[in-house]
Amino acid sequence: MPPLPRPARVMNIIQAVNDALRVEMRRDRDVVVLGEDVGKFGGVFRATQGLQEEFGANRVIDTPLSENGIVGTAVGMALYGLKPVPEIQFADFIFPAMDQIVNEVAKYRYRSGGQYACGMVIRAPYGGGIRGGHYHSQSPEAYFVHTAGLKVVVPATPEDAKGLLASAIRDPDPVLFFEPKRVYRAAKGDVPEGEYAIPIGKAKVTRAGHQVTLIAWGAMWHEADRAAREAEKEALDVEVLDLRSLQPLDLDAIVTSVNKTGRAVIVHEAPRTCGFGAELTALIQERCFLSLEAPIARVTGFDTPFPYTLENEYLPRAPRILKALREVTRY
Amino acid sequence: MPPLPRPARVMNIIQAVNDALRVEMRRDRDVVVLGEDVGKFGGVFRATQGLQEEFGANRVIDTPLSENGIVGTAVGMALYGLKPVPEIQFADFIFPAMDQIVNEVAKYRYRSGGQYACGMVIRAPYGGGIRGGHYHSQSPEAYFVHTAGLKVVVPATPEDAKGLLASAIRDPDPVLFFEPKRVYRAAKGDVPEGEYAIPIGKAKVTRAGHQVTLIAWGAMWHEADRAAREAEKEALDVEVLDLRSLQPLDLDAIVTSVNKTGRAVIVHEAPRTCGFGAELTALIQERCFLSLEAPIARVTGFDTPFPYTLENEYLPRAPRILKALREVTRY
Amino acid sequence: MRRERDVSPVNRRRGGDGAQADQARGFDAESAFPLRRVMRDDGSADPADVKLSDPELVALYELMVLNRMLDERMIAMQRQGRIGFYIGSIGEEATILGSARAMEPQDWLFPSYREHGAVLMRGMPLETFVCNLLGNAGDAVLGHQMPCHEAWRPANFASVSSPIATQIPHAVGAAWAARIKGDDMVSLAWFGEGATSAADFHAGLNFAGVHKVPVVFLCRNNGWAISVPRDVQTGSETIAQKAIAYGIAGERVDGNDLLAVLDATRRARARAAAGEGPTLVECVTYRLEGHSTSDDPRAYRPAEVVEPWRRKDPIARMRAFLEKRGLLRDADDTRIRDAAKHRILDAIHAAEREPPKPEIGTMFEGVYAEPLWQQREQLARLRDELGQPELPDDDEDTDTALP
Amino acid sequence: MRRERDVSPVNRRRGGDGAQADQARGFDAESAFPLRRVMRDDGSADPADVKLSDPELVALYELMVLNRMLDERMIAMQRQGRIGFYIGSIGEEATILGSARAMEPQDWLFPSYREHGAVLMRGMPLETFVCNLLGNAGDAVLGHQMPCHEAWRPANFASVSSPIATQIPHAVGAAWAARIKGDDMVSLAWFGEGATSAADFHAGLNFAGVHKVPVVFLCRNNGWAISVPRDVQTGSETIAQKAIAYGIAGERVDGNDLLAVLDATRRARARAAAGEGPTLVECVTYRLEGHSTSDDPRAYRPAEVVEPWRRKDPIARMRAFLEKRGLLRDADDTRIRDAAKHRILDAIHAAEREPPKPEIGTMFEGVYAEPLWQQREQLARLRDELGQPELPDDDEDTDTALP
Ligand SMILES: Cc1ncc(C[n+]2csc(CCOP(=O)(O)OP(=O)(O)O)c2C)c(N)n1
Ligand SMILES: Cc1ncc(C[n+]2csc(CCOP(=O)(O)OP(=O)(O)O)c2C)c(N)n1
Ligand SMILES: [Mg+2]
Ligand SMILES: [Mg+2]
Repeated sequence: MPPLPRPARVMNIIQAVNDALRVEMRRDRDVVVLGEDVGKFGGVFRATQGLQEEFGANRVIDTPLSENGIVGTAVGMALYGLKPVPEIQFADFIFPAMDQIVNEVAKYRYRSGGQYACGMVIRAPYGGGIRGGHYHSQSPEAYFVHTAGLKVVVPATPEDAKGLLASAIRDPDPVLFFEPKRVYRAAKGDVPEGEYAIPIGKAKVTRAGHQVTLIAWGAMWHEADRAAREAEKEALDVEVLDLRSLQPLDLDAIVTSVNKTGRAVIVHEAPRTCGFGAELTALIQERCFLSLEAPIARVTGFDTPFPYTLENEYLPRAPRILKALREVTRY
Repeated sequence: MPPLPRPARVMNIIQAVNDALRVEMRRDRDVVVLGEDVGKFGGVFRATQGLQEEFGANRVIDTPLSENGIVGTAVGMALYGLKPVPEIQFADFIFPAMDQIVNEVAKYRYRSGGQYACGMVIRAPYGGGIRGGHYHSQSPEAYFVHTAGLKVVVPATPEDAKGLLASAIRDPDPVLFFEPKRVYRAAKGDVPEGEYAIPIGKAKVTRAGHQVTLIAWGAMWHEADRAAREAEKEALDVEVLDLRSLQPLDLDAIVTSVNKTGRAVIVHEAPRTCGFGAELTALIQERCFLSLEAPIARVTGFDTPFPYTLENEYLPRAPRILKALREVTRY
Repeated sequence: MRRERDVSPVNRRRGGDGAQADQARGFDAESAFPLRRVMRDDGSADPADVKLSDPELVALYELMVLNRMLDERMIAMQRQGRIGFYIGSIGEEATILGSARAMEPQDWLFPSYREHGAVLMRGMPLETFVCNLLGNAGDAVLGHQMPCHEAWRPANFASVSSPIATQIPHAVGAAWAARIKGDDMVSLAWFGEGATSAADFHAGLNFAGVHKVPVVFLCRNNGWAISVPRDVQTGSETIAQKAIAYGIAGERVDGNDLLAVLDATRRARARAAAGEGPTLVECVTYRLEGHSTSDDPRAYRPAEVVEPWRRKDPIARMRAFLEKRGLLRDADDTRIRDAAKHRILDAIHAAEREPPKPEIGTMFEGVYAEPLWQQREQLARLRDELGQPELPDDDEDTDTALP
Repeated sequence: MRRERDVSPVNRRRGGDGAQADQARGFDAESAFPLRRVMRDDGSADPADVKLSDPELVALYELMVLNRMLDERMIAMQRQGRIGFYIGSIGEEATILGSARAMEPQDWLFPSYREHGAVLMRGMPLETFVCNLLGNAGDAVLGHQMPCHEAWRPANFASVSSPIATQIPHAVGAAWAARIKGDDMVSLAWFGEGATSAADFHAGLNFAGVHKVPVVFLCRNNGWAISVPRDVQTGSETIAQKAIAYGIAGERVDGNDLLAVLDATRRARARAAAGEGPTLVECVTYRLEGHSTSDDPRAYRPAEVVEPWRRKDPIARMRAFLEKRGLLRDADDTRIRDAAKHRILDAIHAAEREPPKPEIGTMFEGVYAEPLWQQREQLARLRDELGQPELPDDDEDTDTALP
């Protein structure tokens, strides 16, 4: 990767999210943040820390405990011309807001024939790995990818967290922004200072290879990367894609890679059945049918709620990914 | 099909649903029905007509306008030992109950280590074709198939509506029972009288063929059937599967058929991206990779909300299915 | 301002018991939220209570008549199969128009699905409204929604949604946004008494109560939620008293008294604008007809219970009021009705001249600001498919009408 | 039964204004829902108000002590890394144990996540509870849930869920089911004041109000929802007054007064059992510690605001009460604390002897009554995979603690 064109600072993902919010709020007075505990406390993960001090309680709002209220209120704000960034404390708690998201946020522009727009960024920490059991570990991205009208973005690194969140805030459409809390603090890296945006909808080839394409996003990208590094020791040459955005989807990048490798393994934490891996599989076999030399494999969470004690067994970690890589290449 | 073993009566789907509810309520005093307008009125589609007269307002309950209240109350009833059959007036209005369904109904047995069971049947008319626009036409089955802990059943015919609903009511697990309202009255057929149950989890080969497997469920099975009949005129020999149950899924039936035909077309009304067709495609290419002679095709609703005026253009009707059948067989 | 006891059967006390007395000592719904009226049943009113000019009063009456005649005509058109569906406001015109009239032009209005009179009052062309009913090429929402699901940005009239109560937090958010931006704007949300059971009612009023958001919550308590009567909807004696749960102001008015509704909404707007927070205004009115054209109320509601309410018709009351003030004579009324009829017929004719279907590409418009590759691909393929000879239309397969 | 003004800072009136006076004439929260107490601050009480026998009173005190010491020990264990998480009830013992004590054995209890004292009172072995904290092979919920998310069927104690307020309609449904079956059963739902903002609170109380379901809604108003103070949660002066929105009974009691809580809950249970419908009981108490072991309240709550509440400690009050009645001397208290300590230590030791992880197959148990092919296949493959040499554990990758 070429050197970054501007001063950068080492940040973790929480700091990068915080920085993106701060920079975008300075840039655009219409950006407001709302949610449970986001104000004075700065969020239970501290992602909004210091924002209320800087921007006031008018723009960084502590709400009552009601996710439908948070998103429903954000709709009204968006219609009137603000750019709300509601936080759902954990992605697991997004479901009380499901009606507002599926039936209102996603459809408002469409149903008004384009008279109104409903741009907002719904941020939520998602995924397992912090010993949170099934109410602090869910990965609900597929529900939202299935809902036309929404964009779904999932960064894996601090730089992407900042750049993609900034773009999401500037985007005219509603964006679900899922933050991989498992690596909230563990993933560290250089992040450009000041205004910085990365276009939504471009996957990143984080490792070039020619034998098999390994597709992941969010926290699982780290496992995928780890598995690819292990695979190298076995002389297995893996190309790794970090999708970064599930909707819009960078299908070209996927098709290009799979047409080259002829094999694909997809990793996600969410339960397998009807997860986003299913859609990717369907698209790949539609577009790369004649290139495919093995069935596309999915390494995913199981079709169970997310367990507490056995979470390391549940998560599709590197060893399971590695096994799938071997199977797919030996097919 | 062999002649039915018992006296049968011609019914449409609404009558079959009504009959199943009545028979099961007679059979088991613990079965109760609750929902908006289900009591005195008998439901806006009249599916619960006459039940309050027969079983009283104690067992056929008109509730306030709150889907989370309906499902949440049903959870308590189920825990205590009743078998509630909540009605959601339209599947489009299930989202206010999403948290109760995803986080409570689906997880209650699991999270209590099996100490409690939460069996219930959530009935909802679903799908387009009645000029209902995007709030009276949605097909949300994929959201629920993605949620471990739930079963999802979708009948296409009156006989199945009765037999499967009876089984759903007797099932120990929570079942989402989506009724194809487009053919609520149009689909007519012989339905056995009295107690009658069809096991959940068995697909039905409604037409044998050897060139291509056509998979559908609910209202779209009727379009699939129509397309298959049209295809016959073109000497295209189509095997049609009515899935009837999406979870549990009769994967054996699918694999057997596709291994024979080498080709598959899947039809559903829901938007394509992350619809259940994606999962079916993923499973088929996993299990039938070496038999496949063409990419699996999906003929589905578009990635938009369900439109009002252009609903006939939106729905994956027979002509679109036929085109896909031709393409897949000529691949 | 008179206060009378509400004797509506649907708002009757649901049985007294010891617990109730114990419950809220000192709280009595009737005295806390008396039913406010301006016009007596016979249309007489204390002149001091009338705060509109004579031409304004007549103009409101004209709108009431237009609204009623539009509903009647559209119900007939639906029966003739010329439109697919209709949902109107027969009996609730005073509630809808009185409250709409109290708001300022810069205010935002969040409708449920019966407030067509309000959007017309604020300038939506009647022809455009009829195009929405037809879902044709002239429809401002591109045929995307069912009839009666209009949106009209020029009047700050939000988009009608079928899911009940969702507009309530939207109204809160918009008003909050205006306050953040420093704009003098109050928003108003309309909803039925059935909507008060929904999650979004609770969230909206609670958020607004905590943050003193400048919003007016206007409940059309029309006695019914489809087949469910008011007393099966909630155990509270009045809807207004639900304000207490949120620490906000509440009022209860005769919803068939346009002047009382106007006054109450003006008071509520003034409170909101003054930073005193939201008000829940309960307008006690009645749904005289079926829920919508898909409904047949005979299945759950005997005609007798409706009868007393027919005698309280808000348009008759307004007419009597104007007559008593010498503002309306029989001839005027005939003229007003004729004018309304012609406006409606003209609008229908103009609307029916538009192509019956929007262009196929509109189906993919507005899902996102710019279509993604999925929408582009799917549209391209659909255009291709439609170029092919179609199988005969199979509409005969389906006979289920929308309820 | 004394009534005193609530002077808690979090329940203070949020500014008076004209609108408020206009709002609910005749309604005054303080007089409608006076704060009921039995014990004075110094522990003295009118003997006529004490409705338990001496041994019962002492037993309740013993439980309070056990509950407190358990919480303290478990918070320490979490700091030592021996359990992953803990959420307790320090300061709220009177509310939880007083209300639990008012219910009958056949009643069903629907906890939020602080009512561990209640399930222990009803017979869950302490060792089994500790196994839940460890998520080990002895955990009655198979390690499926986080610590403090117990369920205990033998005591009709429902399963703790993290999502706020979901248990409220469950309590309604269970009580309704009992009535349908003709059983004499009243259910009770516990929840915090933050939960009153949630959709399921609204639905549960409304359904119960319409159908007079025999249920007790017990709100632990502990002043905080994580970092959000009571007056940012809702604009109403009291939680009890929310009962008015549903036409149900409401009561407000000093939640640090075990006898007052017990009395109020008994009255509520009696009302419910008599067919008079549900009651919303607000117990005014205080969360003396962080929200959970993941929380650090210093980030949002100065120590000073907690101080006055430390002086109202419910255990100290109960102790003073017992001392005044001659039921407790210093030596007794020492004995009680020693006994509690040993019970806790024994339970920990016993629990820690269980295998630290449930068998791998348990991960797929209870998703359905019988596993589907997906669970069977996935388990088989996992067993196969685990047979393979594992890569080194990568837990060092992740350092995010649960808030
Ligand atoms: C969330 C949701 N649930 C159910 C429905 C079906 N439905 C449409 S209108 C209606 C009754 C609404 O009653 P009310 O709020 O009193 O309004 P009214 O029709 O009387 O004006 C119902 C149940 C819906 N539209 N949305
Ligand atoms: C639906 C939902 N949203 C958010 C959360 C995160 N959360 C956990 S506890 C809590 C505060 C609850 O406050 P309260 O109801 O007063 O109960 P307390 O903790 O004070 O006993 C929040 C916001 C959650 N668990 N569920
Ligand atoms: Mg109504
Ligand atoms: Mg609290």
